[in-house]
Amino acid sequence: MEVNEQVAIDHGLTKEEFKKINDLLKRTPNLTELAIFSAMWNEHCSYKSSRKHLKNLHTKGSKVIQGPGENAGVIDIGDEDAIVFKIESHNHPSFIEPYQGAATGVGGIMRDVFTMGARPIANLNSIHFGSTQHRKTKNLLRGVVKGIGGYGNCIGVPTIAGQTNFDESYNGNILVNAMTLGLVNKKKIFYSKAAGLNKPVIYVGSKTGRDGIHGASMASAIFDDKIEEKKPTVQVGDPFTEKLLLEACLELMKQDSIISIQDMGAAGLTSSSVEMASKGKLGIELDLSKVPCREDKMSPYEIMLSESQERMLIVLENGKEQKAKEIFDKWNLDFAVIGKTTKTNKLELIFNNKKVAEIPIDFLAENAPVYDRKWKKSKLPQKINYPKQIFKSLKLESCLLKIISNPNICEKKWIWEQYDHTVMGDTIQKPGGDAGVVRVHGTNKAVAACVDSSAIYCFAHPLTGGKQVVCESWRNLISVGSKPIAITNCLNFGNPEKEKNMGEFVECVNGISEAAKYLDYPVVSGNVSFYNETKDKGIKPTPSIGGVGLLKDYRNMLSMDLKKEESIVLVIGKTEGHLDQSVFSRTILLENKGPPPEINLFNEKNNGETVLKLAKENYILSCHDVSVGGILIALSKMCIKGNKGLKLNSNIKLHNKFSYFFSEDQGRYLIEIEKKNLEKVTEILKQNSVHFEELGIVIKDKLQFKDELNISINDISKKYKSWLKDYMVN
Amino acid sequence: MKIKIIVTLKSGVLDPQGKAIQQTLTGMGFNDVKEVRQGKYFDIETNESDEAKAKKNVDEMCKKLLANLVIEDYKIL
Amino acid sequence: MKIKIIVTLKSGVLDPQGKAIQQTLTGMGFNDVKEVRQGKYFDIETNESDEAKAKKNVDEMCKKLLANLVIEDYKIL
Amino acid sequence: MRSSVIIFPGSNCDRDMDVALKKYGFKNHMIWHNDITLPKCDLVVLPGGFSYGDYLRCGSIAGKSKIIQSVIDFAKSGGLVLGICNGFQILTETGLLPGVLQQNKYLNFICRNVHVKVNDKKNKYFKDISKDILELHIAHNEGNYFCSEEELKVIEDNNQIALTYCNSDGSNNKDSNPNGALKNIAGIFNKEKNVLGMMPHPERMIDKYLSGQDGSVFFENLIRNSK
Ligand SMILES: Nc1ncnc2c1ncn2[C@@H]1O[C@H](COP(=O)(O)OP(=O)(O)O)[C@@H](O)[C@H]1O
Ligand SMILES: [Mg+2]
Repeated sequence: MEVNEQVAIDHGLTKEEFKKINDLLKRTPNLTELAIFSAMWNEHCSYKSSRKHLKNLHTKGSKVIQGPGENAGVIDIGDEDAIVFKIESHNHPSFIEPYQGAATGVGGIMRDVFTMGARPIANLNSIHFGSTQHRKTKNLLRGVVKGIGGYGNCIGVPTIAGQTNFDESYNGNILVNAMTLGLVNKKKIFYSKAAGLNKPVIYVGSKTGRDGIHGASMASAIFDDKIEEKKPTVQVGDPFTEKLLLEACLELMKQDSIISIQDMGAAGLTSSSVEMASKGKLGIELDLSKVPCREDKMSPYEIMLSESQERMLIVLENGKEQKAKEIFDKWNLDFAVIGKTTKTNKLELIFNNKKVAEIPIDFLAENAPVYDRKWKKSKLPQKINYPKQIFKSLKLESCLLKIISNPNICEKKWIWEQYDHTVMGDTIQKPGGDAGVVRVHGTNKAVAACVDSSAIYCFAHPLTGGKQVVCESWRNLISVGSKPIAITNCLNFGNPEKEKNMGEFVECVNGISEAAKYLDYPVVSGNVSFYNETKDKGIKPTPSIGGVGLLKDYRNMLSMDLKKEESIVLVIGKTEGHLDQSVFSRTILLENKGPPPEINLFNEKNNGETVLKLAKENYILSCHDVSVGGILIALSKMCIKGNKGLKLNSNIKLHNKFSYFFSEDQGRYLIEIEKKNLEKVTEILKQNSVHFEELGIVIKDKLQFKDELNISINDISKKYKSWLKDYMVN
Repeated sequence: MKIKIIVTLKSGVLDPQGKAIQQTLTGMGFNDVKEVRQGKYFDIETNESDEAKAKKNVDEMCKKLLANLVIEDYKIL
Repeated sequence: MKIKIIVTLKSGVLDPQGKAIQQTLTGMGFNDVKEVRQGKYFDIETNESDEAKAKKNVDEMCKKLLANLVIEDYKIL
Repeated sequence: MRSSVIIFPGSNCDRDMDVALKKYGFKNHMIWHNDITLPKCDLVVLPGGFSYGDYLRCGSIAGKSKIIQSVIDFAKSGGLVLGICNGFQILTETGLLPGVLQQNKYLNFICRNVHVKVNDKKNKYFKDISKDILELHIAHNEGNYFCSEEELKVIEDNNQIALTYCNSDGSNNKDSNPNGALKNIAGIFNKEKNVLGMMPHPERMIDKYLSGQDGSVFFENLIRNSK
């Protein structure tokens, strides 16, 4: 096939990019070379629209061992231990084939983590679907959950937390973000940077098939009516093989023979080989005839672009091939020496003894285009003035029941019961709490993790929204008694070529960065997913933040279930009554305008750190952050989980009971403390200038407030627990 | 009447089960086995007595539910 | 040569998946569907070129691995 | 007391089982599926997981692995063989235990705590156990026990039903059956009661920070009885 401008465009390149390739090479590329350029210059691999702004992210901190730029980020958790973690999107494939798309998403992120020498110890997921009324939603949800479970359960890594959201902006474009945490010895971390000349390049894992050819470009393509034609590019996951690959890689890593290792993710052999060479400032020569193929007559083009799963590329020390091969033989996996590192600084491909491609590595990596796309700043919307009379006809009880059974608030047990969350025998906080917690095997330490997003806030005001997600993640970690250490982020946005979408991206990133910096909660890894758009309709800006925190002693973990009758519940942080963008406003007042709640980073940090201080002194019986839905929802969840009730103080200072109970002001926590400790706790709070109020006292089985609310926890619980199950079963 | 359907993975789509079965068979001494591909089989009992109509219905069921045309093909026997 | 096999659940053995599919089909408006039973299908590619021999081999594979005779029957097509 | 845990490709509760056995005093060895002989031991455990990815039928391919003949011989000679979850599935596939484990009735993987009732104490696994009802954890997609009517009669006549799913008060009914298992069966013995297969994972409940502690009750009793 003759390569011309049209062929380049069909490969997702622009005219200008094609011209640049010709100029760089000083010739027209052949088809294989063009395909390699298209894969490497694709948004997914090159970050061409985002790179400029990602540089602004706050990525430094005393606990950071490895920030963005590697397969995953690495943080220090004391002793010899480090946690490797990252989140990644698999949105487009999951929309096309929910089971396989989600499954391979989980598989991919786990490979990113064990590539670095870490054994995965926990999985999380953030999933967003269209309106619950939309005809596709149920099947997509069912398929995605089965896919996530199918892969993670089979490998034997517990899925300990996650987040599920519904919003009509995802009707044509669901989000599936998968996150993995791995545990590694600090001194035994593996990187992707190749080093040394004439080192053997090894291919291990599954055979290469024609799966997912052009998957990377699909990940960056807008869906259109031709979506059906793009279907055959979906890959099939094989968790069984991945489990073998995991064990084999970890076994090989115990020997000192790996120089560098890289999983084959998007753009398969192309991006893995180019990245290794580029980081090592080396060349790489591959003989594609040696690549283990599943199908007959695969061409160099197909071999280079295949996205078959469960494969790795390794640069080994000379002379270690035989020993390495023995390990992969034992695990019944393919092993082939397919090339070597060279000093040419070029990617050179041989096939049937002929050179089929020759491209300087720089052209693919450093010279990849970077765009400074135009973007539009968002104005902070005007606050809504709610006329007093609209609250008149409302009853607390019916508002509470309506909100607690809202799809975005109700219990997600139907989902997480399908995930094995206890395998590996170290899960001490299961899904359903503020964050999942797993022990560091064989030690007293534990790691907490959560994943959050708040597209509603980000849509209303991206800068505030960006800050808010980071703060929410920080609060969730504090609520289980862990000290937040670092985050990973998955930035799901629409089409960056549109100024509005690009603006949302830029401002969310700035918001994330500002909060991360203030809280000393750096970003160590992440992923960008643009073009989440179908037929011109884009998603709400949805950065998902994955947070990781540390508990020095797992026995000090906090949970949200109320523990003891007669104890006292305090709300930490000030309730201003901000209703705009709250679930209450949107579902009860049917108002979706206005600014998101403000973020005060000083209070956020101070409140959080003070809660941790109280926890350290063992004053806290239970703890929960106040998030969407407001105080009354947060309280209800604590009651339901602990199977206890609460009598709210009748003298709470209220401007308006609805705005007090349902506003979504930030930086707040509910803590349960023993009556006898009230004085000491109060003192600590005052010393630290933390605003707090006494909310009420724990009672048997009812939620009571004056004569306005008197409802059994059982009734609230039924509403909370039944919505999703009923929706999925019927 | 009964209609039988076979749903198979498209050629080229990875079949992890088939691969594992083939390896096991070889391990058990069935050395002649070159490849195994696994698919699904459905027996559909319908009240529709007109065969042509029944098959047309089943064809629609395959398209809408029984097969995932992204990765599978189907055949009505 | 290629040998095709169908493995089905013995009648009387509950088939929850089949039942769920039947319910879904009914829910989708396919009202004529009385029962759905799901089974497995295998395509075995063997180097044995003698059909009788190949089938004999496959028969043994079914007995030893491909079907669980406690609940399943098989048929070599 | 010496135990052996067999590792199949795709096993994933092998480490958890190793930790639990050691915690309660077993000297445990991990055995690779390709080995042909078992070391001398008192208990062989087939752990949970997804041996061979659960491909074809759960446990079917592991049932053909090299080590299995030794496990069968060991069982036939009266040795204790315990299969948890996928291990249970393997035991039925090898014929050491009757019946099969089909897909859960509601077709979803289930991970949660359940209660099970100990139905027979005249055996080495449950003799003198301090509780009749245990709270244990299940995590499986194929735990729906099934066998023919004739077989069920034999099983019942021999008191081979080891554990049944129940409510916290011990009553068995449909609501306490998480997966549709025949007669709420959560675990069964072979005729001689030296082979036990069960869906619940006691090894995930061995300290109070985990899902519960009734796994400890199980293991403490097991080591006492195997002495
Ligand atoms: N997709 C999912 N996977 C695993 N756990 C989930 C998923 N969705 C929700 N959860 C769990 O449900 C719980 C409630 O989530 P969320 O409503 O975001 O809590 P909150 O706002 O109270 O912190 C969390 O503990 C979370 O781990
Ligand atoms: Mg929370």
